[in-house]
Amino acid sequence: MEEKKKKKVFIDGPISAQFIADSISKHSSKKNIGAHNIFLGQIRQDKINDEQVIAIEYTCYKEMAEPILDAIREDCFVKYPLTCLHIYHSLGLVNAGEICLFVFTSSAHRQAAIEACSYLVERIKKEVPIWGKEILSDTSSVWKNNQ
Amino acid sequence: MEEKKKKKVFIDGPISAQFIADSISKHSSKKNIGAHNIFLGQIRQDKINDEQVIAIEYTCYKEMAEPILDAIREDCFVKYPLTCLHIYHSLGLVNAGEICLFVFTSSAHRQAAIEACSYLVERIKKEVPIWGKEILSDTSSVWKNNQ
Amino acid sequence: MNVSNPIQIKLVAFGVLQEIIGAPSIFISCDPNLESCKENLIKQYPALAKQAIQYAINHQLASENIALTNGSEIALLPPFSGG
Amino acid sequence: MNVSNPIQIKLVAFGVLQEIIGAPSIFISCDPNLESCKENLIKQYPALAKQAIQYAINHQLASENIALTNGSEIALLPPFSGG
Repeated sequence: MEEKKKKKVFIDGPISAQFIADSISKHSSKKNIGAHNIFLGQIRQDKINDEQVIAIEYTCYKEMAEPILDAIREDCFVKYPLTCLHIYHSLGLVNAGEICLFVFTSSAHRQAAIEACSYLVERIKKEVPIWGKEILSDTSSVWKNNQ
Repeated sequence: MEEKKKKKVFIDGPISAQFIADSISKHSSKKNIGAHNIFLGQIRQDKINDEQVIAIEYTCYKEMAEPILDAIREDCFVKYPLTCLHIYHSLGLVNAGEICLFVFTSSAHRQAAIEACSYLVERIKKEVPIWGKEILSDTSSVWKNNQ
Repeated sequence: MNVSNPIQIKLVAFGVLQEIIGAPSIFISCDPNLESCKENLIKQYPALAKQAIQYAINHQLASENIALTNGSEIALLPPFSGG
Repeated sequence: MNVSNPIQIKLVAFGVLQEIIGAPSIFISCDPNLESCKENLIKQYPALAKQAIQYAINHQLASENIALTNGSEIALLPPFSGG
């Protein structure tokens, strides 16, 4: 139940591999877990108008995003038998090659963790008011468009 | 193409969070990656005959497992547009709460990484000659049975 | 008689819509319902007409015309692009 | 005339089957085909009869009777339980 409480999601800048490792380590004491699934979003160095994306700058409407994230989390616990779930999203600048999204689900058996993780990723991308501005190598910028 | 070559899979003992972090970090230079998916198997402290599972001891038929893993990897690259994939499995003793399986897929867009990762997990569990002996708290043991 | 007294609302805007409005938030006067407010905004910022916009009232998506009260927070949200 | 000269093969066994055989690998003599070899094994280790076993010849799963040659490696594989 404690897992369902409001939790910190937004992280200033990129999500480090060390942060992910620490998050994994914390679960070694939960001995009813048999499977973890992790999704990581990494900034791609796409080409736009012949210029390379060198970073994405993320902003969000926090007052609206947080209750939506809480609702997504609640729905996910109802839908899947999870031990715990964690969602982290960057705000501010994240360079190409760095991690901007970290979704982490754990369950006794693999199916729940695997399905819950992509369920969360889809809902986060679709429903959470976050915007990415792609910063190009010529310092111009383009608002990102999720397909 | 280099990714498709024979790679080290088997790791003595548990897979550490630090090993996973290092593996993630190595991908920050691959700037065509937009999504990573990671599956981790963790040893559950199940109860069997009123005794707790305190560890699993893994053995494998390496000469047969390695070509099968190569074939699974090949098939996966044919089936999904991946940037790279990595499979690590423990041999020997892994205690409850520790990680014994690490499957890591990366692609430009999320669908390929997500689908390829569970494709790999299913095939590894079903096709690779690996056996787990569950060590119980009274020092007896039970050969594990994948459902 | 659809005469109503104008109210004062807080408008917040994000992404490309913030660039069009020229500020993260402004206070505006409008009639106390969402449709009138939208019309006013488009009159004042014609570039909004070409944009895909979702509206939120007090942090809740508003998919139809709803009543606004003094001090409501209206958010102009371009398509989300998190992740 | 289905008389054939016995050959020498290497038998490897894993998991619970290794416990039944009593060793990771042994050398045995048998007729040069998988079915005869299986029959011999079950005669020698009756506990094998109750086990789910897959056979591999020279690291390849063998789902039907196949010919064996001198020095073949036959593996007795209990159900896999990796991951």
